[in-house]
Amino acid sequence: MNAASPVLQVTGLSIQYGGRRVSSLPDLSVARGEVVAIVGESGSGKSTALTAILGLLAETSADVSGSVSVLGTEVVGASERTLRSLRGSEMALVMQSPQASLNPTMRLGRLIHRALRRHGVGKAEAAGRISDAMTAVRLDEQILDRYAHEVSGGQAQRFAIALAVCLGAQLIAADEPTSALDATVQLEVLTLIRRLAEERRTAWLVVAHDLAMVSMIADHVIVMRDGEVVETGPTRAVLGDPTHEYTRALLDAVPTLPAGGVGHV
Amino acid sequence: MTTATAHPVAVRRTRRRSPGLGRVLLRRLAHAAVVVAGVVCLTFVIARQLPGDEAVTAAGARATPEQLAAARERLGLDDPLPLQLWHYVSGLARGDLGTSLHTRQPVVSDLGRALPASLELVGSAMVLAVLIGLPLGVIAARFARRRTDLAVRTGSMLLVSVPVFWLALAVQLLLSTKLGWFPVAGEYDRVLDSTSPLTVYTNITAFDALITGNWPILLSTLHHLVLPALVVAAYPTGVVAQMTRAALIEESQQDHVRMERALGFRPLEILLRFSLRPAISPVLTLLALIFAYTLVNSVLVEAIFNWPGIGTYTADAIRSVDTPAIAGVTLVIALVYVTANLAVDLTQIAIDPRTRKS
Amino acid sequence: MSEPILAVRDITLAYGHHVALHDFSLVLERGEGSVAIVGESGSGKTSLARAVLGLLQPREGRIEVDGADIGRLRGSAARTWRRRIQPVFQDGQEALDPRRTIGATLGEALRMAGTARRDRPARIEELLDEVDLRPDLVRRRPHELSGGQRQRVAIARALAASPDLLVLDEPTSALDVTVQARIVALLERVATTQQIQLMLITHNIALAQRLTRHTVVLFNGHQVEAGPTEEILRAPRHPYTRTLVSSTPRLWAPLPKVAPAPPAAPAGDGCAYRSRCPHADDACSVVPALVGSPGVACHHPLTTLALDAAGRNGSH
Amino acid sequence: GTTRAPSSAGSTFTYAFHLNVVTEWDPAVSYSNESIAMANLYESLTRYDAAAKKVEPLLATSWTKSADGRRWTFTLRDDVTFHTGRKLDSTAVKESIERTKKLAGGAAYIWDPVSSIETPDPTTVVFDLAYPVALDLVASSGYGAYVYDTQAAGTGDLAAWFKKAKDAGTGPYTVDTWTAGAETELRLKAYDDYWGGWTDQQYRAVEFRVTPEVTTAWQLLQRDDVSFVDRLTPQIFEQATTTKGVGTSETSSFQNLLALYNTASGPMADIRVRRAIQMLTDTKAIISALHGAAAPADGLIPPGLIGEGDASVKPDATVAKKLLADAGYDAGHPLRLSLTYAQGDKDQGLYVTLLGSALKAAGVQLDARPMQWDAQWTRGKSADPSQRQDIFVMYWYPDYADPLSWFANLFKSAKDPYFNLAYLEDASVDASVASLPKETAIAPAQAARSYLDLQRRIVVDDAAVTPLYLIKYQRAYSADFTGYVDNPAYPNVVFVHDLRTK
Amino acid sequence: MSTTLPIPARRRLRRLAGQDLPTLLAAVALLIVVAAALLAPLVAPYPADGTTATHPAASLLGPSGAHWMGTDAVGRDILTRVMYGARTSLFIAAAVLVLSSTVGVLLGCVAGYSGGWVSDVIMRVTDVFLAFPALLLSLALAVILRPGVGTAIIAIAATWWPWYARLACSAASTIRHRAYIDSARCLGLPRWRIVAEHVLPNSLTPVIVQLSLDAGGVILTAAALSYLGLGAVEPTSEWGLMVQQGQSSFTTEWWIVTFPGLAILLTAFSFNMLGEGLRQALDPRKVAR
Ligand SMILES: Nc1ncnc2c1ncn2[C@@H]1O[C@H](COP(=O)(O)OP(=O)(O)OP(=O)(O)O)[C@@H](O)[C@H]1O
Ligand SMILES: Nc1ncnc2c1ncn2[C@@H]1O[C@H](COP(=O)(O)OP(=O)(O)OP(=O)(O)O)[C@@H](O)[C@H]1O
Ligand SMILES: [Mg+2]
Ligand SMILES: [Mg+2]
Repeated sequence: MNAASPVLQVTGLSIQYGGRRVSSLPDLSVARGEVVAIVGESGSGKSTALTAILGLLAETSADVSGSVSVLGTEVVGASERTLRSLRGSEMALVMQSPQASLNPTMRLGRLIHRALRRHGVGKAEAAGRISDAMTAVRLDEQILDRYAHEVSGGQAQRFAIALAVCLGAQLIAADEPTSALDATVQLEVLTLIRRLAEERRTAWLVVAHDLAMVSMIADHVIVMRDGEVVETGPTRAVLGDPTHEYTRALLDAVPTLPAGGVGHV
Repeated sequence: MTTATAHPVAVRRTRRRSPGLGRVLLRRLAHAAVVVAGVVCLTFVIARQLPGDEAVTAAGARATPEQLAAARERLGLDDPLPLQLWHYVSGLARGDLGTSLHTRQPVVSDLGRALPASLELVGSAMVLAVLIGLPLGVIAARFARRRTDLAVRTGSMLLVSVPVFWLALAVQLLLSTKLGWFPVAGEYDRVLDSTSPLTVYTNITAFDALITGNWPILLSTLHHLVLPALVVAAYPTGVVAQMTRAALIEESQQDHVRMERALGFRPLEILLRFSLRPAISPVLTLLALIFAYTLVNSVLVEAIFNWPGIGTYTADAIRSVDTPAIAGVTLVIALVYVTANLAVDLTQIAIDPRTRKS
Repeated sequence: MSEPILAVRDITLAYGHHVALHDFSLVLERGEGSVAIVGESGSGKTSLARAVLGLLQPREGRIEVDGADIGRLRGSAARTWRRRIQPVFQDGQEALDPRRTIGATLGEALRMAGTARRDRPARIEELLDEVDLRPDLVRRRPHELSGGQRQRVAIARALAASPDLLVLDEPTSALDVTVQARIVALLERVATTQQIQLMLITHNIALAQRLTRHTVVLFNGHQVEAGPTEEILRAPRHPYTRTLVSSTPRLWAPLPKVAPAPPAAPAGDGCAYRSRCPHADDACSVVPALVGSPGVACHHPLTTLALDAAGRNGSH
Repeated sequence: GTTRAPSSAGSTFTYAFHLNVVTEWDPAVSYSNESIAMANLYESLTRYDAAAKKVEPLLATSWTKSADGRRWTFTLRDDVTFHTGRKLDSTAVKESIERTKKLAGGAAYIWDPVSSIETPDPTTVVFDLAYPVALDLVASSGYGAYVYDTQAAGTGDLAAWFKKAKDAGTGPYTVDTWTAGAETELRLKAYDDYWGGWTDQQYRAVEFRVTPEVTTAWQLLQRDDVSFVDRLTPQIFEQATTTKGVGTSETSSFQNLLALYNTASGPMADIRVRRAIQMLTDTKAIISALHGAAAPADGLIPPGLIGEGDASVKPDATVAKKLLADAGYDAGHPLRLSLTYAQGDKDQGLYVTLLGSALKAAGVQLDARPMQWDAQWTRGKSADPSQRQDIFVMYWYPDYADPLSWFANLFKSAKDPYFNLAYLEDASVDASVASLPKETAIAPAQAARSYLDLQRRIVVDDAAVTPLYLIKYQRAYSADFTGYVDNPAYPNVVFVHDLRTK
Repeated sequence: MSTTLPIPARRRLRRLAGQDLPTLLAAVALLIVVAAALLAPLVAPYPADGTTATHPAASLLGPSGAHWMGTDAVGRDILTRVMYGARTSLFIAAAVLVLSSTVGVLLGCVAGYSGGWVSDVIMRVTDVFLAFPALLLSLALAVILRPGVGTAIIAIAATWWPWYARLACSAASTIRHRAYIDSARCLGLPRWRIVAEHVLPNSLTPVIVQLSLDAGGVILTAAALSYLGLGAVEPTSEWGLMVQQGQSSFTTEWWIVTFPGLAILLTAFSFNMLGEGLRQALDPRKVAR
C-alpha cells in the first residue's frame, strides 16, 4: 500500500436511528502518522461516527450509509468475517473509561495473549510483540499479572493502547481517551498518542471535547454539531481562526489558563 | 481501597492488602453462624407452639394415660421452656438432635441416611441444570431476540412453571411404564446387592460405587437416577437458562465487550470466554438459593420415585408431627442453605477478581 | 468580631481503616471570598465536602459554622445550620429525585426553609428566574431536562434554602463546554448578587481561577499547599502543584515530554508525594507540616528560581 | 466402610409397603407398622382365623378353660426352638408374657386380667385371671402376645439387644438386614429349624420396600419388581383384577370409620339433631364414591367378629329436616356444626365433603377441620366442653379379634374423656360393657346377643355415632405364588411361610 | 455517559405489546384466567360444584359433552372446579404478594437506607427466614392455625417477604448514595421523611417487576402446599388440592390430575412470561442500546 494513501477514507457517511440522522461525516481521511480530532458537544454524533467507522454498528438497529474504507477495505456493509479480519490488526478502539473497557475477570497478560492468538500470532512471537508494545507505552511488564481493577486509570488506558499497538493496528480510534483521567495523567496519555503517531506512524482518530487539549495534539479537527460537520480543517486554521460561529462559541467557553503561564515559556 | 488513584504506588498497596480474604471469610462465617442460631431458635419456638402433644406421637395413637405421662416425663415436656431450649441446644452441641418420634431412631442417624440420598438426587439435578441450562442460556444470549432465543425463553419458562409433582407422575408413566426406558423407582437394582455388594462410605450410592469401582451398582444407580433427577432439575434448569441469558445480555452491554469485539473476537467466543465469567455471579447466587429450595421441594418428588431422601423423611415427619425430626430437617436445610451460600461466595471470589476487594 | 463562617479544625476523615483526609484545617471568614479545593482523583476533596455538609462525621477534629460545632447541634439548631450550607453535586441527574417534578423538588426545599405553602409557587418562579430557567419547567421531571438545566435546578434548590455557603463538588465536569461556561457565569453572578460564598471542589484549575480567591491543594489526603489562587497559579511552591498547573491543557501549548509517573517504592510514612517527587530525599521521610502564608507542606519548596529551572526541565 | 450384606440366595418375597416398616424391635412393646414383619418373626400361642371366626392353635396345640372362665390351661408344642437356639417351653412363655406385662408398653394391657401364670410342666402353662375373659382370643392378638426368648441377650439388657435390630422369636423367618430409612428397609431370611418345616416352594427371604406412592407401587408390581402391594386405589385395583400375571384379593377389614357425635354439649346434645345428622348421612353414597375401597358397616362390629348384626339408621332427608325444625333450627336460626378429621386422609375427606354438601342442602353449615391426630385428640379431650367438636371422625379397630374394644374405649362413660369422644353417659351401656368380657369367656352365644343389643342402643337409641363404612383391603400381588389369605385380624400381614411359589 | 433519555414506561409498554408476541400471548392467557375466575359463577357449567355440591352418582366420569373435563370422585364437574380454582389461586397470589411486598419493602428500605447495624440486624433476620424452609413454616402454621387458604397465605408470605426485603435493601442501599438523598439531608429532612418520600418510591421499580415474576411462583407454592394437605381444604376449589386428590388415579382417571395441573402450568407460565416481558420493557438499558 502506498504510504501516501490514507489509512482511513470516509465519504458520505451517514448514520440514522429510526429515520433520524444522528451523525454524518461527508468527507474525512486520516493518513499515517496523523492525529485527527472530532470535537463537538454531547449528542452531536461523535461517538456514533466513530463506532460506525469501526463497523461496530452492524448488529444494531442503526442504518449506516456511505463509504468507510480502512486500508482499502470497505467497512460499510462488510461481512462479519471481513470486519473481524480488520478489527484489532488494522483498526483498534480505545474507550473513555479505561478500566470498564478491560475484562474484569481476566489478567491483562492473558487478554493480550488471547488477542494475539486470535490474530494468528504464535507463542514465541507474541512474547516479543508484547514486550515491544509495553515498552512503547512505557508500561512495566509486571502489570500483565494484574486485573483491570488493580491498575490505575492511566495505566489501563496505556494498556488499551498497547493492545492496539501490539496487534499492529494502523488506525486507532479513541473515544474521549483522557476525559476520565486526572489532569497529570491525561497529559501522559496525550503525549503517548502524539509520540506513537510520530514514531510508529499510527493514524489516530480521537474524539474530544476539550479544545485546549485538541490544540495540543491534533493535526486536523472536525467540529460537529447535531450530527452535522460544521467546520473542518487543519487545527491551526480551525481553532486559530474559526469561521463558524459555533466553533467560536466552543472556543470562548473553554475555561482555560492563559497560554504560557507558569512553567511554560 | 484506593483504586482510582492514578499512580502505581497505591496499586501496590492494594495488592498487598488484598489477603483481607481471611477477614471476609470470617465475617461470612459469623453471619452464617448467626443465621443458623436464628433458625435454631425459631424452629424451637415454632415446635413448642405446635398444639397437641408430642407425647401422644411418642407413645402412640392409642396410648393409655399412664403411657402418656411416662412419655412426657421421658421427653422432658414438663420442664420449663428455657430449660427445654437449653437441653435442645446443648444436645445440638453434642451432635444430638434428639430421637425421631416416628422412626424411633436418633434424628442424626436418620438424617445421615436421608441427607446423602437427597444430596445425590438434588446434586445431580443441579449438575444437570447447569449442564443443560447454561448452554441454553448462552445460545439464547447469542441469538438474542431471534427465534432461537424465543424458543429457549419459552421452554425455560415452561420448565419453571410446571408443577413438579405433576411432571413426576407424567414422566414416570410415560418413560418407565409405557416406554420402559427407565426403572420406575428406587435407588438401584437390589439384585446387585447379592452379586456385587456395595461398600458404604458416604451413603451417597453413586459416589460409593464409583470410589470402590463397583460398576454394576454405579450403572444401575445412574440409570435409576435419570428420571427423578430430570424432574427435580426442571425448575433449576429453567432458572439457570434464564439467568444466564439475562446476565450475558446485560454483560454484552458493558464497555469491555465492545472492546473485545473491536479486537476481532467472535461473538460466541466473547460470550464464552469473556462475558460468561463476569456474568456468572448472579447465576451462582441463585443456584445456592435454589439448592436449598429444591432440597425441600424434593418432598414432592422423592415419594413418587421411592427415593429414601430427606423429602420422604420430611413428609413422614410432617404427617406424624414429629417435632425432633422436623427441627432436625429445618436445621439441616438451613445449614445447607448457609453452606451453599458460603460456597457460592467463595466461588465468586475465585471466579471474579473484583469480589476480592472486601 | 464575627465568627468565621466556616472553620474546619484539624479534622481527619476515614472510611474504616482508610484515611481519606489527614489533619486538615481551613478557616473561611465571612466576606472573605470563595475557596477552591483542588487535587487529583481520590485526594479527599469529596470527603471534605461531605464532612462540611455534615454528611460524614470526622474521626477527629471538629467543624464549626459560625462558631458552633456542627457535630453537637441537635434538633432545630441542627436544621438551621444545615440550611446555611447547601450542596451542588457533580451530576444533576443524580442530584434530583427522578420521580419528582422540578416543582416538587423546589417546593420541598422551600418547605424545609420555612416558606409558607401559599408563597411557594411565587418563590419557585423567582428561583427559576434566578437560574435562567423558564417557569413552565416546574411540571417536568429530571429526565426531561438537559444536563445544564438539571444543574440549574440543583443550584435553584440550593438557593431556596438561602444559604451562606455553597459547596460545589465538580459542578460542571459532567457538562458540555458551552454549557459549563454558562453555569460558571451563573455561579459567579449568584455569588456576588446573593452574597454567597463558595467552596468549589474541582480538579480544573482554570475553574478555580475564575471563581475563587483562595485555593487549597490536596494530594493523597494531605493538604500540600494553600494560599491566594492567583499566587498559587503564578508561583506554585509545592512540586505537585507545579505539575498540576503545568499539566492543565492550554490552547497552543506544546506537549511536554512528560514521562509516566515513575513506579516508585511505596510512600510509607513520609511525605505523601515522596514517591513521585523529583526532589525527594531522606528529609522527606517525615510528614511535612503546612508552613508559611501562603502555606506549603514541603521540605523542599520551590523558589521562583528553582521553579523556572524545573519548569523548563519538565516541559522540554 | 461397611459392606451391605448380600441378600440370601433363592427366591425373595418383596413387600411394597407404603410407610416405614420398623419403629420398634421389642416384641413386648411393638404396636405399630412393624407388625407386618413381626408376624413373620414371632408367633403367639394362638391365631385367629377370621374366615372361620375361630381361634386356631399355633404355639399352643390345645387349651381348656374353667367353668367360671378364670383359669386357662394351654398345652404347648414341644418341637419349637427360638432363633436363639433355646427350646420353647412353658417357662419361656411365662417369662415373655410377664416381661410384656411388666413393661406395660404397646398393647400389654391385653394381659391385664392375668393375675398369675403357672408352669406345672414344660408343655403346660396355666393362667389365673382376676376376671373372666376369652384368653384364647387375647393370646391371638397381633400386638403384645408374642412369645419370645427373654434370655436372648444373656445377662445383658434385652431391650438394648432388641434395639440392634435383633429378633428372638420362633417364627419362620429371622432378621437378615435392617437399614432404617433405606428404600429396602428390611430383609428377612429363612429360619432353617422352623418347626413348620420348609419345602422347595417357599420363599426363603422376605424384603420390605418402602413405596409411598400407590401408582409407583403398582408400576413396580407390573414390572415384577415387587411381589405384593398392600394398598391400591379402587381404580387401580380394578385394573389389577384384569391384569395378567397379577393376583388380587379384596377383604373387608376390622377397621371402621366412625363419626362420633357430641352427646354432652353443643347443639348435638339434643338427640333430635344427632338423629337428623344420622339421617342426612348417606353411607351408601359414601361407599359408592369410594369405588370399592369401603364395605358397608351396618353396625359398630365388623363382620367376622362376635356380635355383628344390623344396627343402622336409614337415611331420610325429610325426616331429618323435620327433626331439625323440631329442634328449633331453620333458615332464621341456622345450625352450625364443627367437625374434626384426620388431615391428609383422602377417604375421610371424601366423607366430609359429601356430608358438608348434604348438610348444606338441609340448611346446616358444617365447619370441617382437618387436623393432625394428636391435635384433634387433644381438642376432643379438652376439659372445657366448649372447646370440643360436635363431630369427631376417627377409625377404630380391635387389637385382637374381639369387639369389646369399641365399647370399652369409645362409649363407656368416663369423668375425663379419653377415647370416649361421643362423651356418652348411659348407665345401661356401662353395665353391659362391664358384663360382656365374662359373657364372651363363658357364654359366647349370649355375648353375641348382648353385643347386638348394645350396638342398637348406642347407634339407634342414643344416636351417639354413625358407623360410616368398613375399610376394604385391596391387595395386588404377583401371580408367582398361591396361598395368600388376607386375615383382617392381622392387618396388612402376609404370612409368607404359608405361600407356595409356582 | 448515557445519552439517552429514559422513555416513559407507558410508551415502552405499548412498544412491548407490538414487539413481543409471547408476552402478549401470556397477557391474553392471563386475561382469560382472570375472566374465568371473575365470571366463574356465571359461565361455569355447574356453578354449585365449585363450592359445596356433590353428585356421588356421577363420580369419575371421563371427559364428555356434559363434562368437558370429566368429574371427580364425588361427581363434581372438573371444568367448573378449575374455574373456581382460578379464583382461589389468583386470590392467594394477590394476597401473598401484597403482604410480603409491603413488609419486605418497608424493612428492606429501612435496612438499605440506614446501613450499619440496623441493616445488619434486619438482614440477618431476613436471612433466617430465607434459610427457614417454606414448607416447614407452612406446616407449623397449618397446625397452629388450621389448614386453609388464609393459613397458606400467611405461611407463604412469611417465607416470601425476605426476597423483597433483599431486593428493596439493595435498591435502597444504592439510592442511599445518590446525591439527591444527600441534598435532602442537607435541607434538614428528617430520616423517616427521606425514607418515605425518596428512598421508598425509588426502590419500587425492581420490586414491581419481581411481583409479576413471583405470582407464578406463589401459585405453584400454594398448589404444593395444598398438595401436601397444608393449604386449601375441601370443599374449596384449589388446583393443587385437585391434583392431590386425583394423583393416585393418574394411571386410571388421568383427567382429574391433568386439567388442574395444566391450569397451574398455564397460569404460572403466563405470569412468568409477563414478568419477564415487563422486566425487559421497563429496563431502561434496553432502550439505551
Ligand atoms: N442506539 C441508539 N438509538 C437511538 N439513538 C441513538 C442511539 N445511539 C445514539 N443515539 C443518538 O445519537 C446521537 C449521537 O450520539 P453520540 O453518542 O454519537 O454523541 P456524542 O457526540 O458521542 O456525545 P457524547 O459527547 O455525550 O459522548 C444522540 O442524540 C443519541 O441520542
Ligand atoms: N464510601 C467510601 N468508602 C471507602 N472509601 C472511600 C469512600 N469514599 C471515598 N473513599 C476513599 O477515600 C479517598 C478520598 O475519596 P474522595 O471521594 O474524597 O476523593 P476525591 O478527591 O473527591 O476524588 P474524585 O476527584 O475522584 O472525586 C479515596 O481514596 C477513596 O477511595
Ligand atoms: Mg460520545
Ligand atoms: Mg470527588
